[in-house]
Amino acid sequence: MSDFIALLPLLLLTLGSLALTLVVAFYRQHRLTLLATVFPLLLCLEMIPIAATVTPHQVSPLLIIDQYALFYTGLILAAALAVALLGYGYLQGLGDQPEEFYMLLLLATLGATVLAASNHFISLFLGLEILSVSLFALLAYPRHFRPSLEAGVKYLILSGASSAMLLFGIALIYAEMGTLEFGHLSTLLNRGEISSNVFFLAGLVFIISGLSFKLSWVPFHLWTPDVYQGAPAPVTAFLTTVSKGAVFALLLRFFIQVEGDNHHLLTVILSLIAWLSILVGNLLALLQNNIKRILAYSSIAHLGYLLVALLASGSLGMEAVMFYWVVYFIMNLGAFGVVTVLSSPAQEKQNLEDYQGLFWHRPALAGMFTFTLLSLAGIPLTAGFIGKFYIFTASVEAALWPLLFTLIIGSTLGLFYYLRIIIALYRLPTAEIERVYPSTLPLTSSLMLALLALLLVWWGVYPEPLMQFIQTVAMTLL
Amino acid sequence: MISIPIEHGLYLAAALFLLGLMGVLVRRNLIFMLMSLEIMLNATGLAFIVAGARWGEAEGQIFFMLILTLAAAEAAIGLALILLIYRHFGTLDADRISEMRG
Amino acid sequence: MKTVLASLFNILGILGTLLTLTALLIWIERRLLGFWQDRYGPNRVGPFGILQVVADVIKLFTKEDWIPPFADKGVFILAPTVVVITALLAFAVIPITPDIGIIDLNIGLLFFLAMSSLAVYSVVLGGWASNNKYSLMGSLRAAAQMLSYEVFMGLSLMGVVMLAGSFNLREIVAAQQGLWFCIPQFLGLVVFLIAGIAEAHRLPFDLPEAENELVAGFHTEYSGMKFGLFFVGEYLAILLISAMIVTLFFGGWRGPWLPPLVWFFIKLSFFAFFFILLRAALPRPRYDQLMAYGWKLMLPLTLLNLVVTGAVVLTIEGT
Amino acid sequence: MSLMQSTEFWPFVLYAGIVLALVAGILGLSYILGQRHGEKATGEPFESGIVPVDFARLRFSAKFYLVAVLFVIFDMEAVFIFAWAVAFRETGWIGYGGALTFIAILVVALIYEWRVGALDWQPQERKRQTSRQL
Amino acid sequence: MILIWLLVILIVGGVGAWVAERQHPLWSRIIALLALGINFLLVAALWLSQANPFAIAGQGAWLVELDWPWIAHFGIRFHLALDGLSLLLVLLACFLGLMAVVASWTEIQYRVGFFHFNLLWVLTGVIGVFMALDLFLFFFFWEVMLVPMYFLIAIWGHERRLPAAFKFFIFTHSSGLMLLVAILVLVWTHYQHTGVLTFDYFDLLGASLDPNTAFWIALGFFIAFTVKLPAVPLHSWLPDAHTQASTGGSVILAGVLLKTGAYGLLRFVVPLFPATAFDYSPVIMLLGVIGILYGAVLAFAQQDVKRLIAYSSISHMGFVLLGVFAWNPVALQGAVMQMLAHGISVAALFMVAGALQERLHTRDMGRMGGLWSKAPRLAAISLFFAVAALGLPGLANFMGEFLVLLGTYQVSIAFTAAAALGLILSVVYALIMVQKTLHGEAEEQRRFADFSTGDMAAMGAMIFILFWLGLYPQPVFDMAHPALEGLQQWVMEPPRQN
Repeated sequence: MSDFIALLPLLLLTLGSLALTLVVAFYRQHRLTLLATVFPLLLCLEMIPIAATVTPHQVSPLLIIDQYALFYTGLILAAALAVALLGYGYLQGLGDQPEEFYMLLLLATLGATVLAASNHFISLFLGLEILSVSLFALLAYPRHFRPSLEAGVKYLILSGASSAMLLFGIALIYAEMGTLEFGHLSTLLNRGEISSNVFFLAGLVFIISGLSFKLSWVPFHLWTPDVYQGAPAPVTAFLTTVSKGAVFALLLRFFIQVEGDNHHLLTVILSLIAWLSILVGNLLALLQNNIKRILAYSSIAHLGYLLVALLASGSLGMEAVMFYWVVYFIMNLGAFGVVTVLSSPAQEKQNLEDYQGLFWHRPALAGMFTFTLLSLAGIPLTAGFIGKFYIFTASVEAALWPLLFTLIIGSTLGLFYYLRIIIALYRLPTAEIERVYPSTLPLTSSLMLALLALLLVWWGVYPEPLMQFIQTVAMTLL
Repeated sequence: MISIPIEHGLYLAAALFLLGLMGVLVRRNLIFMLMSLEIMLNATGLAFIVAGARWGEAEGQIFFMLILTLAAAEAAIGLALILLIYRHFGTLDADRISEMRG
Repeated sequence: MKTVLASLFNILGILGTLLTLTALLIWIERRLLGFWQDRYGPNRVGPFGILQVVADVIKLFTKEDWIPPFADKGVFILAPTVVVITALLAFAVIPITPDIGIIDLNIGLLFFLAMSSLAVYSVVLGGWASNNKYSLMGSLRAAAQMLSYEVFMGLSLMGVVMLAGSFNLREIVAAQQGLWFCIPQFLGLVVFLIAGIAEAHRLPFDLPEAENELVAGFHTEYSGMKFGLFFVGEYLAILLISAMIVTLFFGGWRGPWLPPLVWFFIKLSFFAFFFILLRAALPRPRYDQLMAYGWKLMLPLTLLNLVVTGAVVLTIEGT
Repeated sequence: MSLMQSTEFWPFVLYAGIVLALVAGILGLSYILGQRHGEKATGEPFESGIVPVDFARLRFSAKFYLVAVLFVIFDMEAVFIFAWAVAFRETGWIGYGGALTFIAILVVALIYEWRVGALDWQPQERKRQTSRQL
Repeated sequence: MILIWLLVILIVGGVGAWVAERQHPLWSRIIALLALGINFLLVAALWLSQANPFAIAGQGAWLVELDWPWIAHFGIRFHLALDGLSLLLVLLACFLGLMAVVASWTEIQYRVGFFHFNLLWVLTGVIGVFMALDLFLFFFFWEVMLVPMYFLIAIWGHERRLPAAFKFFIFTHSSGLMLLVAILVLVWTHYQHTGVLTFDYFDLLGASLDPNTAFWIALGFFIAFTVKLPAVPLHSWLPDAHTQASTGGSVILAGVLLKTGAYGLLRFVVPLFPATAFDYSPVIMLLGVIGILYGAVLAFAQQDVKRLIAYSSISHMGFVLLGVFAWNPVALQGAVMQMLAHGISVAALFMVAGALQERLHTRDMGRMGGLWSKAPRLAAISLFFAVAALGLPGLANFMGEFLVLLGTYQVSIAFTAAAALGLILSVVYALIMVQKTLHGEAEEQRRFADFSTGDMAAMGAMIFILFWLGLYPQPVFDMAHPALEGLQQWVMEPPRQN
């Protein structure tokens, strides 16, 4: 019985996506579809506290429902909710069949939640692939537009290759260790005799490479800008938050279980990746003129920051990771949310010129965007600052000086391109811009953006409650 | 039954995997890239079968079935996408459909 | 323990019998059709025209071995062989009597399914390699039809597998000691029967080669013995499906008084004749009806069959 | 009644070899025995006597792709049911529940495809009546 | 509670000014004036409410304090307090804020509400910096200043405003990150020694650090503050930012923002790391002297009047650096006085420059000239502030520079001499400015408006203050004294005499 209680969010999400499928099959209507998407998501969010009463709970060897998993589940569900609400207006511009988008969205969310709760390679694989396969379709969803198709097929092939790498790594580890359970793996590792084995290490490297791809860490980042640019804006929002968040949650759990900080090779590789991601992400972002590409590179850099927090390990590192994820979700949903509400599938507003003088037309929207960008840059009064502060603190505690130094350089470089966007927002508008903005925003999108902005401020000024909460969650993981 | 050392199986899988990887990296035709992808996935499937055989557990085979499913799903979506791409771009050359630059 | 000699005898016997039966079946079909349609059928060559088939074979062998210059030669030659080879190989797992049978695979059923899946290639490759519009259309139709019906052909047999608890055809026959599976798995039988006809693209499901729209469908460009192989393959498929039905649903060789081999042949003949009767009696459906029939009726029925079978078995056995 | 418990593999290999040889023999024989012609229209594709237009590589309906994709997906699903079917006595009611869920999901997908029209092959399919207000 | 009100009034005022623009731009200006005025009066009242406002000594350094829990997880508290030093600087900030509003009255005609919003929020950050006693909170306000200031430059600045704003932001933010890391290392070292996780100023004052760590932490603090100050190698953002900002922006930037750097040095660098500070004080004082001379020489070479003033700022802030690291009562008083005097005079100079630019549409001194004939009031006031800037005895600037030199003399004669040379140079550039703008032939014969009464009132207030500080500085000394004394008690060893 407690199995069921623990699984409630996941089960309801599954049921919800089935129900949504039927709804779409019988009453094809956009607004109704949105409702049928939002309702199960809200319901699942409601279930999280109930599921939390039985944590930690291992459901079969595959899934573990603990506070950590529920934390990410909540985050993912909320992000999916935001994407659905933000995407509503965007999809109205699609012309035909916007409904399946929501089905795929729910499925991808389901995959992400499975990933967050998985404690076993099989559930890892299942979650990851439910997520990825849904994403392929989501990315190419506006199927009459060439950029989407290009993005979809690029992601499909590269993501497929990375999945194969991940799988090969798992196979190697399985061949060597004879188990697919993280927990069992760690007990085997604690005996200490196998960890230097070539197959095992190769497997580990393969796994890290595969996951790095999904997290678009350098040097596995090459797909990122193109896919971000070509994908429909709400999907980009989803990709950058939910997909990466879930994979990272999994990686962190895996890292803790195999006690990654004891594997020198692993930490060296990850440090190198973090170092490269921060620098390359920030440097390449400087060269872009396309907002989605800028945000793509910025997300590479931010994932690098998160990796620094992961490497800092310890309870503070874990807290920093979780806090930063919350902030990262809000910031990126906000940023891509703005892009989403201004765009339609036929006309993605993504060039810097499209945003020139936005402030003088839509001050609230531009203000919100500014705020989000400042948060991405880590300026005080925004939650992004607290997040960065957390990471700084964690890396000071762990004495990761070179990485810390890289963080500073990265943050400074980051300013250049965030400020470029902000400047564009406040420039005097060019004449033709006025007519290309949508006349009104859908209520759902406006409310969602306002909420995101509010959260950024609230947690930027008074983060204590969130910190307390995250601390209790992090305690259960370690 | 004849028993084959586990390493041989893994080496074979690794060779296949590399073959597929090279295909993905080198080929420029989307169909071939997709096929190379399937080769990679099947190579991992083989690796799982070998590994499962070593431990005498069904997990390897279960994983193989799951991988097959993934391969099928990926092929399904991949082919649909390729079809659309052919319709819109008139080519399957990966370099020529790559229009985004930055 | 059987001796090597017995095995050899088995192999050659089965192969020879199969080929003979195929030839016989062709003759029987023409005679039966003639009978039902109130005409004679072949009656000149040999007694009752029984040597007609031999004459046909000789004719086919001496026809021009034509490979169209516009065809993909390798594939063009390969395609007709596939259908014959897969059908013949599939027979290897069928237990004809307790003593006769080529191999006792514990995944016998899966092997059969695999072979019947491969048969699709024959049609697709043949049609594609011919480089002819009729051929291509026919082969596409055939592929779509066979694929559609293949989905639930496998599933329809899972009821049998659940009852027997094995993929091994001998064990399945053994499990039918008390009760032939045609009773508890009647639905499965019906579905499998229909799927089998579609797989063999026999009338009334011969849309891929529908003469009046597609000339001869995927084998429009084939002639001589390559056409002969397609032709033989079709009759082998009839025999194969009949044999599978007998094995899976009608207790294989089981039966009172008569020896197992005789029982097996009686049952086999019954179904072979049944297929011929179907050809004579039924009209050809429209293509969209055919596809809809498969996906919208047969597949749900199959799934229902599985669910019910599972529930019933678990309830009865009380596990 | 004794079961033939031969798990030996060689008879099958032999059988397969004979089958291959047989088929090759038939083709070879027909190649040797066959006649040769070289007339004017021998090298033309058969199109009921009409001179062919265009190549045979025509673009055909996407339905065919669709059915292939559906097949791939459903056939993979079938594999899982196969696995359950052979082991369903061991897994008992729990396994049954799992399979039931699996089949239910399958059915939902099927219903969806049905409603969406993926299973319809009528050439002039009447348009779906569902409203699609934007 | 008064401390939180100081912040809240500005924050709310800022939002109010932005919103009020919809009614009429005038409302924005009035709201900004009101908010700053109320703040100014509140602080002034606080000063006057002391038992003996002009003889404050002996009461303990801290006048008001506010200590709320904030982020308990990191031991961060919302800790504000005001001592004499802070009070003077807050007062200065509010006053110059008022001046900036006045200076923008006619100049800013574009997005007036948003301008005042940014103005008030910069001042919020500045005042917060002056009051914060929690290092995290300090950093928080330190960074809060940046964004609105950035907007002030980037939106309402002159022709090359974007690069200038960029440069400003990058310099200050990246140095700010070093500050953050330094703070964190300090806090963490303290945590490892004592097991107490706190960002509180007082707790950290006594932190025991090994010299090596202390050096690196101190360096982080030092760089952040000297960028703002600015000291010579890190000054290159300043001329651009000052030149390109609008008048109001320049007033805030030069008059107030630079003081936060000096304040940081005074409040944090030396007391937290006395040993390190004094080990390196000769080097730092050398930097100060270089700044004085370098600023003066470059000011001398400018054609652009605002650029000239900007370089003169570098020169003047060099005195502050010198005074702080001389670290004796006289020098410290001098530094404080120099901060106030420079704040007022440079603000006034920028206002004059702004007025000139508004009228002549150029900042090129080569194209000015003959102001005496055209706008006598403007010219007179320009002359006054130019003279004030060059340190005419009797005015505040002289008092500040003189005290700094006096204090430095006790430490190093060589530095004193060199700094005094800077004074002479300042005479040269100030007179050149006067010469080029006021005298000579007017290029255009078209007359233009002289200072209005409102302008004159503002200018008059500043003139008054400069006179007051120059002639009767005792109240300021009294005010600052306990605070400086309090700071000095943390210094273990006196600066080396050489």
